[in-house]
Amino acid sequence: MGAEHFCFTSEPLSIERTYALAADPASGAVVTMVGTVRANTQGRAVAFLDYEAFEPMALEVFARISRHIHECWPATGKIVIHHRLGRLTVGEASVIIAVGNAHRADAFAACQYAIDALKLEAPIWKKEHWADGDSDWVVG
Amino acid sequence: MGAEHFCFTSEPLSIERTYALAADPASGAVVTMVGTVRANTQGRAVAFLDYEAFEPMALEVFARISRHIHECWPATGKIVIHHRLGRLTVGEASVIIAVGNAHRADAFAACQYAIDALKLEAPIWKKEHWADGDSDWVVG
Amino acid sequence: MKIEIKLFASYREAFARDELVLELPEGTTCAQIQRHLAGERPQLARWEAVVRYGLNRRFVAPDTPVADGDELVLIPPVSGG
Amino acid sequence: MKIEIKLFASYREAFARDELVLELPEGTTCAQIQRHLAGERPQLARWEAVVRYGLNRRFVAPDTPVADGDELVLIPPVSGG
Repeated sequence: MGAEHFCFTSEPLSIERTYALAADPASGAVVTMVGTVRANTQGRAVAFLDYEAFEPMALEVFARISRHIHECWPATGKIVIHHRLGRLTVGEASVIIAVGNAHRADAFAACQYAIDALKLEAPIWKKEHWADGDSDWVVG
Repeated sequence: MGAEHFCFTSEPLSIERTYALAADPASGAVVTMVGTVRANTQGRAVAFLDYEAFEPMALEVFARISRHIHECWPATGKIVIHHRLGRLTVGEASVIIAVGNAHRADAFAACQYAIDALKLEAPIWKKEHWADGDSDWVVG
Repeated sequence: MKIEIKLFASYREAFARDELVLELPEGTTCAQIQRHLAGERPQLARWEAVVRYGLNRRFVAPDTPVADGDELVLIPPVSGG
Repeated sequence: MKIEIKLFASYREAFARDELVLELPEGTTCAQIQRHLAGERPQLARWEAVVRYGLNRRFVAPDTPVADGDELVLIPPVSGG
Protein backbone atom coordinates (compact mmCIF):
# COMPACT_ATOMS: atom_id res chain seq x y z
CA MET A 1 0.00 0.00 0.00
CA GLY A 2 1.74 3.15 -1.24
CA ALA A 3 2.07 6.20 1.00
CA GLU A 4 -0.13 8.19 -1.33
CA HIS A 5 -3.15 6.12 -0.25
CA PHE A 6 -3.42 7.95 3.06
CA CYS A 7 -2.61 11.61 3.11
CA PHE A 8 -3.21 14.99 4.64
CA THR A 9 -2.94 18.02 2.45
CA SER A 10 -3.68 21.73 2.58
CA GLU A 11 -4.49 21.68 -1.15
CA PRO A 12 -8.06 21.17 -2.43
CA LEU A 13 -8.99 17.48 -2.66
CA SER A 14 -9.80 15.86 -6.00
CA ILE A 15 -12.33 13.03 -6.28
CA GLU A 16 -10.81 12.18 -9.64
CA ARG A 17 -7.38 11.63 -8.08
CA THR A 18 -8.76 9.68 -5.10
CA TYR A 19 -10.84 7.47 -7.39
CA ALA A 20 -7.92 6.83 -9.75
CA LEU A 21 -5.82 5.54 -6.86
CA ALA A 22 -8.59 3.17 -5.72
CA ALA A 23 -9.61 1.89 -9.16
CA ASP A 24 -8.21 -1.44 -10.22
CA PRO A 25 -9.34 -3.94 -12.87
CA ALA A 26 -10.06 -6.57 -10.19
CA SER A 27 -12.56 -4.33 -8.39
CA GLY A 28 -15.90 -4.18 -10.14
CA ALA A 29 -17.08 -1.45 -7.75
CA VAL A 30 -15.47 1.57 -6.17
CA VAL A 31 -17.49 3.38 -3.51
CA THR A 32 -16.40 6.91 -2.68
CA MET A 33 -17.61 9.19 0.09
CA VAL A 34 -16.90 12.91 0.07
CA GLY A 35 -17.45 14.96 3.22
CA THR A 36 -17.99 18.65 2.58
CA VAL A 37 -18.33 21.81 4.67
CA ARG A 38 -22.01 22.46 5.19
CA ALA A 39 -23.52 25.94 4.83
CA ASN A 40 -25.33 25.66 8.17
CA THR A 41 -24.77 23.86 11.45
CA GLN A 42 -27.50 23.88 14.08
CA GLY A 43 -29.26 26.63 12.21
CA ARG A 44 -26.20 28.92 12.21
CA ALA A 45 -24.58 30.13 8.96
CA VAL A 46 -21.00 28.88 8.63
CA ALA A 47 -18.30 31.26 7.35
CA PHE A 48 -15.39 28.80 7.26
CA LEU A 49 -13.72 25.96 9.18
CA ASP A 50 -10.16 25.42 10.36
CA TYR A 51 -8.97 21.79 10.36
CA GLU A 52 -5.93 20.48 12.18
CA ALA A 53 -4.62 16.97 12.85
CA PHE A 54 -1.94 15.11 14.70
CA GLU A 55 -0.84 13.67 11.40
CA PRO A 56 1.47 10.77 12.31
CA MET A 57 -1.05 9.33 14.78
CA ALA A 58 -3.97 9.94 12.42
CA LEU A 59 -2.11 8.12 9.64
CA GLU A 60 -1.66 5.18 12.01
CA VAL A 61 -5.40 5.25 12.68
CA PHE A 62 -6.02 5.18 8.92
CA ALA A 63 -3.69 2.18 8.59
CA ARG A 64 -5.56 0.42 11.42
CA ILE A 65 -8.91 1.14 9.73
CA SER A 66 -7.48 -0.28 6.53
CA ARG A 67 -6.24 -3.47 8.23
CA HIS A 68 -9.64 -3.95 9.86
CA ILE A 69 -11.40 -3.57 6.48
CA HIS A 70 -9.12 -6.11 4.80
CA GLU A 71 -9.88 -8.55 7.65
CA CYS A 72 -13.66 -8.03 7.62
CA TRP A 73 -14.09 -7.78 3.84
CA PRO A 74 -11.26 -9.89 2.39
CA ALA A 75 -12.10 -9.12 -1.26
CA THR A 76 -11.32 -5.44 -0.62
CA GLY A 77 -9.03 -3.91 -3.22
CA LYS A 78 -7.51 -0.52 -2.56
CA ILE A 79 -8.44 1.89 0.23
CA VAL A 80 -7.66 5.56 -0.23
CA ILE A 81 -8.16 8.28 2.41
CA HIS A 82 -7.36 11.91 1.60
CA HIS A 83 -8.00 14.52 4.29
CA ARG A 84 -7.75 18.26 3.90
CA LEU A 85 -6.27 20.54 6.59
CA GLY A 86 -6.29 24.28 7.13
CA ARG A 87 -9.03 26.74 6.24
CA LEU A 88 -12.02 25.42 4.28
CA THR A 89 -15.01 27.35 3.03
CA VAL A 90 -18.59 26.18 2.51
CA GLY A 91 -18.95 23.40 -0.05
CA GLU A 92 -15.27 22.40 -0.05
CA ALA A 93 -14.37 18.75 0.50
CA SER A 94 -12.72 17.97 3.84
CA VAL A 95 -12.32 14.24 3.32
CA ILE A 96 -12.55 11.74 0.47
CA ILE A 97 -12.51 7.98 1.08
CA ALA A 98 -12.56 5.48 -1.79
CA VAL A 99 -12.76 1.69 -1.44
CA GLY A 100 -12.65 -0.85 -4.23
CA ASN A 101 -14.10 -4.35 -4.08
CA ALA A 102 -15.21 -7.04 -6.49
CA HIS A 103 -18.56 -7.02 -4.61
CA ARG A 104 -20.33 -3.72 -4.38
CA ALA A 105 -22.14 -4.44 -1.08
CA ASP A 106 -18.77 -4.95 0.59
CA ALA A 107 -17.40 -1.75 -0.95
CA PHE A 108 -20.35 0.18 0.53
CA ALA A 109 -19.97 -1.44 3.97
CA ALA A 110 -16.20 -0.91 4.09
CA CYS A 111 -16.36 2.72 2.95
CA GLN A 112 -19.03 3.47 5.55
CA TYR A 113 -17.01 1.73 8.24
CA ALA A 114 -13.95 3.79 7.24
CA ILE A 115 -15.63 7.18 7.58
CA ASP A 116 -17.40 6.19 10.82
CA ALA A 117 -14.14 4.95 12.37
CA LEU A 118 -12.19 7.96 11.13
CA LYS A 119 -14.66 10.31 12.79
CA LEU A 120 -14.48 8.40 16.09
CA GLU A 121 -10.77 7.66 16.27
CA ALA A 122 -8.58 9.91 14.15
CA PRO A 123 -6.99 12.83 16.01
CA ILE A 124 -8.43 15.52 13.75
CA TRP A 125 -10.17 18.64 14.96
CA LYS A 126 -12.17 21.38 13.35
CA LYS A 127 -13.00 24.84 14.58
CA GLU A 128 -16.20 26.26 13.22
CA HIS A 129 -16.28 29.96 12.43
CA TRP A 130 -19.81 31.27 12.00
CA ALA A 131 -20.99 34.19 9.91
CA ASP A 132 -21.84 36.06 13.15
CA GLY A 133 -18.12 36.16 14.07
CA ASP A 134 -18.31 33.56 16.85
CA SER A 135 -16.28 30.34 16.71
CA ASP A 136 -15.76 27.09 18.62
CA TRP A 137 -14.24 23.64 18.39
CA VAL A 138 -16.70 21.10 17.06
CA VAL A 139 -17.46 18.26 19.44
CA GLY A 140 -18.15 14.93 17.68
CA MET B 1 -34.24 17.84 -11.34
CA GLY B 2 -32.35 18.80 -14.52
CA ALA B 3 -32.08 16.36 -17.41
CA GLU B 4 -28.34 16.14 -16.94
CA HIS B 5 -28.86 14.24 -13.66
CA PHE B 6 -29.80 11.05 -15.48
CA CYS B 7 -28.06 10.29 -18.71
CA PHE B 8 -26.77 7.70 -21.11
CA THR B 9 -23.66 8.46 -23.09
CA SER B 10 -21.19 6.72 -25.33
CA GLU B 11 -18.41 8.99 -24.03
CA PRO B 12 -16.19 7.96 -21.09
CA LEU B 13 -17.79 8.79 -17.74
CA SER B 14 -16.20 11.29 -15.37
CA ILE B 15 -16.49 10.91 -11.59
CA GLU B 16 -15.53 14.58 -11.28
CA ARG B 17 -18.50 15.65 -13.40
CA THR B 18 -20.94 13.27 -11.69
CA TYR B 19 -19.78 14.43 -8.26
CA ALA B 20 -19.99 18.12 -9.21
CA LEU B 21 -23.65 17.68 -10.22
CA ALA B 22 -24.48 15.96 -6.90
CA ALA B 23 -22.53 18.30 -4.61
CA ASP B 24 -24.49 20.99 -2.88
CA PRO B 25 -23.73 23.10 0.23
CA ALA B 26 -26.69 21.59 2.10
CA SER B 27 -25.33 18.03 1.72
CA GLY B 28 -22.52 17.26 4.12
CA ALA B 29 -21.90 13.93 2.42
CA VAL B 30 -21.90 12.73 -1.17
CA VAL B 31 -21.59 8.97 -1.72
CA THR B 32 -20.55 7.85 -5.18
CA MET B 33 -20.42 4.37 -6.62
CA VAL B 34 -18.52 3.57 -9.81
CA GLY B 35 -19.11 0.27 -11.57
CA THR B 36 -16.25 -0.80 -13.81
CA VAL B 37 -15.56 -3.56 -16.31
CA ARG B 38 -13.75 -6.37 -14.52
CA ALA B 39 -10.75 -8.12 -16.02
CA ASN B 40 -12.24 -11.55 -15.30
CA THR B 41 -15.71 -13.05 -14.99
CA GLN B 42 -16.13 -16.61 -13.78
CA GLY B 43 -12.44 -17.18 -14.28
CA ARG B 44 -12.53 -16.10 -17.94
CA ALA B 45 -10.46 -13.18 -19.23
CA VAL B 46 -12.68 -10.38 -20.57
CA ALA B 47 -11.72 -8.60 -23.80
CA PHE B 48 -14.51 -6.01 -23.87
CA LEU B 49 -18.22 -5.49 -23.25
CA ASP B 50 -21.00 -4.05 -25.39
CA TYR B 51 -23.71 -2.16 -23.51
CA GLU B 52 -27.11 -1.24 -24.86
CA ALA B 53 -30.26 0.19 -23.27
CA PHE B 54 -33.84 1.05 -24.02
CA GLU B 55 -33.06 4.59 -23.01
CA PRO B 56 -36.47 6.26 -22.57
CA MET B 57 -37.74 3.42 -20.36
CA ALA B 58 -34.45 3.20 -18.44
CA LEU B 59 -34.60 6.95 -17.75
CA GLU B 60 -38.10 6.44 -16.37
CA VAL B 61 -36.73 3.67 -14.13
CA PHE B 62 -34.03 6.11 -12.92
CA ALA B 63 -36.71 8.71 -12.17
CA ARG B 64 -38.71 6.11 -10.22
CA ILE B 65 -35.58 5.11 -8.25
CA SER B 66 -35.02 8.76 -7.50
CA ARG B 67 -38.60 9.30 -6.29
CA HIS B 68 -38.35 6.24 -4.05
CA ILE B 69 -35.10 7.55 -2.53
CA HIS B 70 -36.58 10.98 -1.82
CA GLU B 71 -39.52 9.25 -0.09
CA CYS B 72 -37.38 6.84 2.00
CA TRP B 73 -34.58 9.28 2.85
CA PRO B 74 -36.24 12.72 2.83
CA ALA B 75 -33.02 14.64 3.52
CA THR B 76 -31.62 13.42 0.20
CA GLY B 77 -30.11 16.19 -1.90
CA LYS B 78 -29.25 15.51 -5.52
CA ILE B 79 -29.18 12.11 -7.23
CA VAL B 80 -27.08 11.71 -10.35
CA ILE B 81 -26.93 8.58 -12.54
CA HIS B 82 -24.64 8.47 -15.56
CA HIS B 83 -24.55 5.25 -17.59
CA ARG B 84 -22.18 4.46 -20.42
CA LEU B 85 -23.27 2.63 -23.60
CA GLY B 86 -21.40 0.98 -26.44
CA ARG B 87 -18.06 -0.80 -26.30
CA LEU B 88 -16.15 -0.71 -22.98
CA THR B 89 -12.77 -2.20 -22.22
CA VAL B 90 -11.43 -3.58 -18.94
CA GLY B 91 -11.25 -0.99 -16.16
CA GLU B 92 -13.59 1.51 -17.81
CA ALA B 93 -16.54 2.85 -15.81
CA SER B 94 -19.95 1.62 -16.98
CA VAL B 95 -22.03 3.49 -14.39
CA ILE B 96 -21.55 6.25 -11.84
CA ILE B 97 -24.19 7.07 -9.24
CA ALA B 98 -23.79 9.96 -6.80
CA VAL B 99 -26.18 10.82 -3.95
CA GLY B 100 -25.93 13.79 -1.61
CA ASN B 101 -27.41 13.95 1.88
CA ALA B 102 -26.91 15.94 5.06
CA HIS B 103 -26.52 12.58 6.83
CA ARG B 104 -23.88 10.25 5.51
CA ALA B 105 -25.59 6.99 6.58
CA ASP B 106 -28.59 7.95 4.44
CA ALA B 107 -26.33 8.84 1.51
CA PHE B 108 -24.74 5.37 1.70
CA ALA B 109 -28.12 3.61 1.97
CA ALA B 110 -29.67 5.58 -0.88
CA CYS B 111 -26.71 5.13 -3.22
CA GLN B 112 -26.68 1.38 -2.56
CA TYR B 113 -30.44 1.18 -3.14
CA ALA B 114 -30.01 3.06 -6.43
CA ILE B 115 -27.42 0.69 -7.90
CA ASP B 116 -29.27 -2.41 -6.66
CA ALA B 117 -32.56 -1.20 -8.16
CA LEU B 118 -30.89 -0.10 -11.40
CA LYS B 119 -29.41 -3.57 -11.86
CA LEU B 120 -32.78 -5.25 -11.22
CA GLU B 121 -35.09 -2.94 -13.12
CA ALA B 122 -33.42 -0.80 -15.77
CA PRO B 123 -33.65 -2.18 -19.33
CA ILE B 124 -29.90 -2.26 -19.93
CA TRP B 125 -28.01 -5.21 -21.34
CA LYS B 126 -24.40 -6.12 -21.74
CA LYS B 127 -22.76 -8.65 -23.97
CA GLU B 128 -19.51 -10.02 -22.68
CA HIS B 129 -16.75 -10.72 -25.20
CA TRP B 130 -14.03 -12.93 -23.78
CA ALA B 131 -10.38 -13.07 -24.73
CA ASP B 132 -10.97 -16.57 -26.19
CA GLY B 133 -13.28 -15.04 -28.84
CA ASP B 134 -16.53 -16.34 -27.37
CA SER B 135 -19.32 -13.98 -26.31
CA ASP B 136 -22.74 -13.99 -24.65
CA TRP B 137 -25.38 -11.77 -23.05
CA VAL B 138 -24.85 -11.46 -19.33
CA VAL B 139 -27.72 -12.69 -17.20
CA GLY B 140 -28.22 -10.73 -13.95
CA MET C 1 -54.14 -4.05 -35.06
CA LYS C 2 -50.57 -2.79 -35.52
CA ILE C 3 -48.02 -3.26 -32.73
CA GLU C 4 -44.54 -1.77 -32.73
CA ILE C 5 -42.02 -4.13 -31.13
CA LYS C 6 -38.67 -2.75 -30.10
CA LEU C 7 -35.85 -5.28 -30.09
CA PHE C 8 -32.81 -5.26 -27.84
CA ALA C 9 -29.95 -7.56 -26.95
CA SER C 10 -30.56 -11.15 -28.11
CA TYR C 11 -33.91 -10.19 -29.70
CA ARG C 12 -32.22 -7.51 -31.83
CA GLU C 13 -29.52 -9.99 -32.84
CA ALA C 14 -31.99 -12.77 -33.63
CA PHE C 15 -33.91 -10.58 -36.09
CA ALA C 16 -30.90 -8.47 -37.13
CA ARG C 17 -33.02 -5.36 -36.66
CA ASP C 18 -34.07 -2.83 -34.01
CA GLU C 19 -37.79 -2.97 -34.53
CA LEU C 20 -40.65 -5.04 -35.92
CA VAL C 21 -44.18 -3.93 -36.72
CA LEU C 22 -46.65 -6.82 -36.43
CA GLU C 23 -50.25 -7.03 -37.54
CA LEU C 24 -51.97 -9.02 -34.76
CA PRO C 25 -55.53 -10.02 -33.77
CA GLU C 26 -57.27 -7.92 -31.09
CA GLY C 27 -56.63 -9.20 -27.57
CA THR C 28 -53.18 -10.69 -28.26
CA THR C 29 -51.16 -10.73 -25.05
CA CYS C 30 -47.49 -9.91 -24.46
CA ALA C 31 -46.71 -13.58 -23.73
CA GLN C 32 -48.37 -14.67 -26.99
CA ILE C 33 -46.16 -12.23 -28.90
CA GLN C 34 -43.05 -13.64 -27.21
CA ARG C 35 -44.11 -17.18 -28.22
CA HIS C 36 -44.73 -15.99 -31.77
CA LEU C 37 -41.22 -14.48 -31.96
CA ALA C 38 -39.59 -17.55 -30.38
CA GLY C 39 -41.43 -19.64 -33.00
CA GLU C 40 -39.71 -17.65 -35.73
CA ARG C 41 -36.32 -17.57 -34.00
CA PRO C 42 -35.81 -20.72 -31.85
CA GLN C 43 -32.70 -19.30 -30.15
CA LEU C 44 -35.06 -16.96 -28.26
CA ALA C 45 -36.78 -19.85 -26.49
CA ARG C 46 -34.11 -19.68 -23.77
CA TRP C 47 -35.69 -16.41 -22.51
CA GLU C 48 -39.28 -17.75 -22.40
CA ALA C 49 -39.41 -18.20 -18.62
CA VAL C 50 -37.56 -15.02 -17.71
CA VAL C 51 -38.43 -12.37 -20.29
CA ARG C 52 -40.29 -9.30 -19.01
CA TYR C 53 -42.52 -6.93 -20.95
CA GLY C 54 -42.33 -3.16 -21.26
CA LEU C 55 -45.58 -1.83 -22.68
CA ASN C 56 -45.49 1.86 -23.48
CA ARG C 57 -42.42 2.05 -21.22
CA ARG C 58 -43.97 0.43 -18.12
CA PHE C 59 -43.43 -3.11 -16.91
CA VAL C 60 -46.61 -5.17 -17.36
CA ALA C 61 -47.68 -8.76 -16.61
CA PRO C 62 -47.22 -11.39 -19.35
CA ASP C 63 -50.98 -11.82 -19.84
CA THR C 64 -51.55 -8.12 -20.52
CA PRO C 65 -53.33 -7.62 -23.87
CA VAL C 66 -51.79 -5.11 -26.24
CA ALA C 67 -53.82 -2.50 -28.11
CA ASP C 68 -53.52 -0.85 -31.50
CA GLY C 69 -50.57 1.58 -31.60
CA ASP C 70 -48.90 0.17 -28.47
CA GLU C 71 -45.14 0.03 -28.20
CA LEU C 72 -43.89 -3.26 -26.79
CA VAL C 73 -40.34 -4.13 -25.75
CA LEU C 74 -39.27 -7.64 -24.82
CA ILE C 75 -36.87 -7.46 -21.92
CA PRO C 76 -34.57 -10.44 -21.45
CA PRO C 77 -32.69 -10.48 -18.12
CA VAL C 78 -31.12 -7.07 -17.59
CA SER C 79 -27.52 -6.52 -16.57
CA GLY C 80 -26.93 -2.79 -16.34
CA GLY C 81 -24.43 -1.08 -14.14
CA MET D 1 11.79 12.88 33.86
CA LYS D 2 11.11 14.91 30.70
CA ILE D 3 7.83 14.52 28.81
CA GLU D 4 7.08 16.12 25.47
CA ILE D 5 3.45 17.19 25.23
CA LYS D 6 2.01 17.95 21.81
CA LEU D 7 -0.83 20.46 21.84
CA PHE D 8 -3.71 20.60 19.40
CA ALA D 9 -7.01 22.41 19.07
CA SER D 10 -8.11 24.08 22.31
CA TYR D 11 -4.92 22.95 24.10
CA ARG D 12 -2.76 24.64 21.49
CA GLU D 13 -4.85 27.78 21.73
CA ALA D 14 -4.81 27.82 25.53
CA PHE D 15 -1.02 27.76 25.67
CA ALA D 16 -0.48 29.63 22.37
CA ARG D 17 2.04 27.00 21.37
CA ASP D 18 2.32 23.60 19.68
CA GLU D 19 4.33 21.81 22.30
CA LEU D 20 5.35 21.83 25.97
CA VAL D 21 8.20 19.95 27.59
CA LEU D 22 7.44 19.23 31.25
CA GLU D 23 9.75 17.98 33.98
CA LEU D 24 7.60 15.56 36.01
CA PRO D 25 8.04 13.06 38.84
CA GLU D 26 8.37 9.37 37.90
CA GLY D 27 5.03 7.58 37.71
CA THR D 28 2.96 10.61 36.73
CA THR D 29 -0.13 9.47 34.79
CA CYS D 30 -1.74 10.93 31.71
CA ALA D 31 -4.78 12.07 33.72
CA GLN D 32 -2.54 13.85 36.25
CA ILE D 33 -0.88 15.76 33.41
CA GLN D 34 -4.28 16.82 32.09
CA ARG D 35 -5.26 18.09 35.56
CA HIS D 36 -1.95 19.93 35.79
CA LEU D 37 -2.57 21.66 32.46
CA ALA D 38 -6.19 22.49 33.33
CA GLY D 39 -4.87 24.00 36.57
CA GLU D 40 -2.74 26.38 34.54
CA ARG D 41 -5.41 27.09 31.91
CA PRO D 42 -8.90 26.82 33.48
CA GLN D 43 -10.63 26.97 30.07
CA LEU D 44 -9.34 23.42 29.53
CA ALA D 45 -11.40 22.05 32.42
CA ARG D 46 -14.34 21.57 30.00
CA TRP D 47 -12.46 18.66 28.41
CA GLU D 48 -11.62 16.87 31.69
CA ALA D 49 -14.29 14.17 31.34
CA VAL D 50 -13.86 13.58 27.64
CA VAL D 51 -10.21 14.07 26.77
CA ARG D 52 -8.32 11.01 25.50
CA TYR D 53 -4.60 10.33 25.57
CA GLY D 54 -2.22 9.45 22.77
CA LEU D 55 1.03 8.12 24.19
CA ASN D 56 3.69 7.53 21.56
CA ARG D 57 0.87 7.63 18.98
CA ARG D 58 -1.33 4.97 20.57
CA PHE D 59 -4.49 5.57 22.57
CA VAL D 60 -3.93 4.69 26.26
CA ALA D 61 -6.06 4.68 29.43
CA PRO D 62 -6.08 7.85 31.60
CA ASP D 63 -4.25 6.10 34.45
CA THR D 64 -1.31 5.07 32.24
CA PRO D 65 1.98 6.29 33.70
CA VAL D 66 4.30 8.12 31.34
CA ALA D 67 8.04 7.43 31.11
CA ASP D 68 11.07 9.57 30.38
CA GLY D 69 11.18 10.58 26.72
CA ASP D 70 7.54 9.74 26.03
CA GLU D 71 5.48 11.82 23.62
CA LEU D 72 2.01 12.60 24.94
CA VAL D 73 -0.84 14.23 23.06
CA LEU D 74 -4.04 15.33 24.74
CA ILE D 75 -6.95 14.57 22.48
CA PRO D 76 -10.11 16.56 23.08
CA PRO D 77 -13.17 15.25 21.21
CA VAL D 78 -12.23 14.67 17.60
CA SER D 79 -14.27 15.87 14.66
CA GLY D 80 -12.46 14.85 11.51
CA GLY D 81 -14.04 14.16 8.18
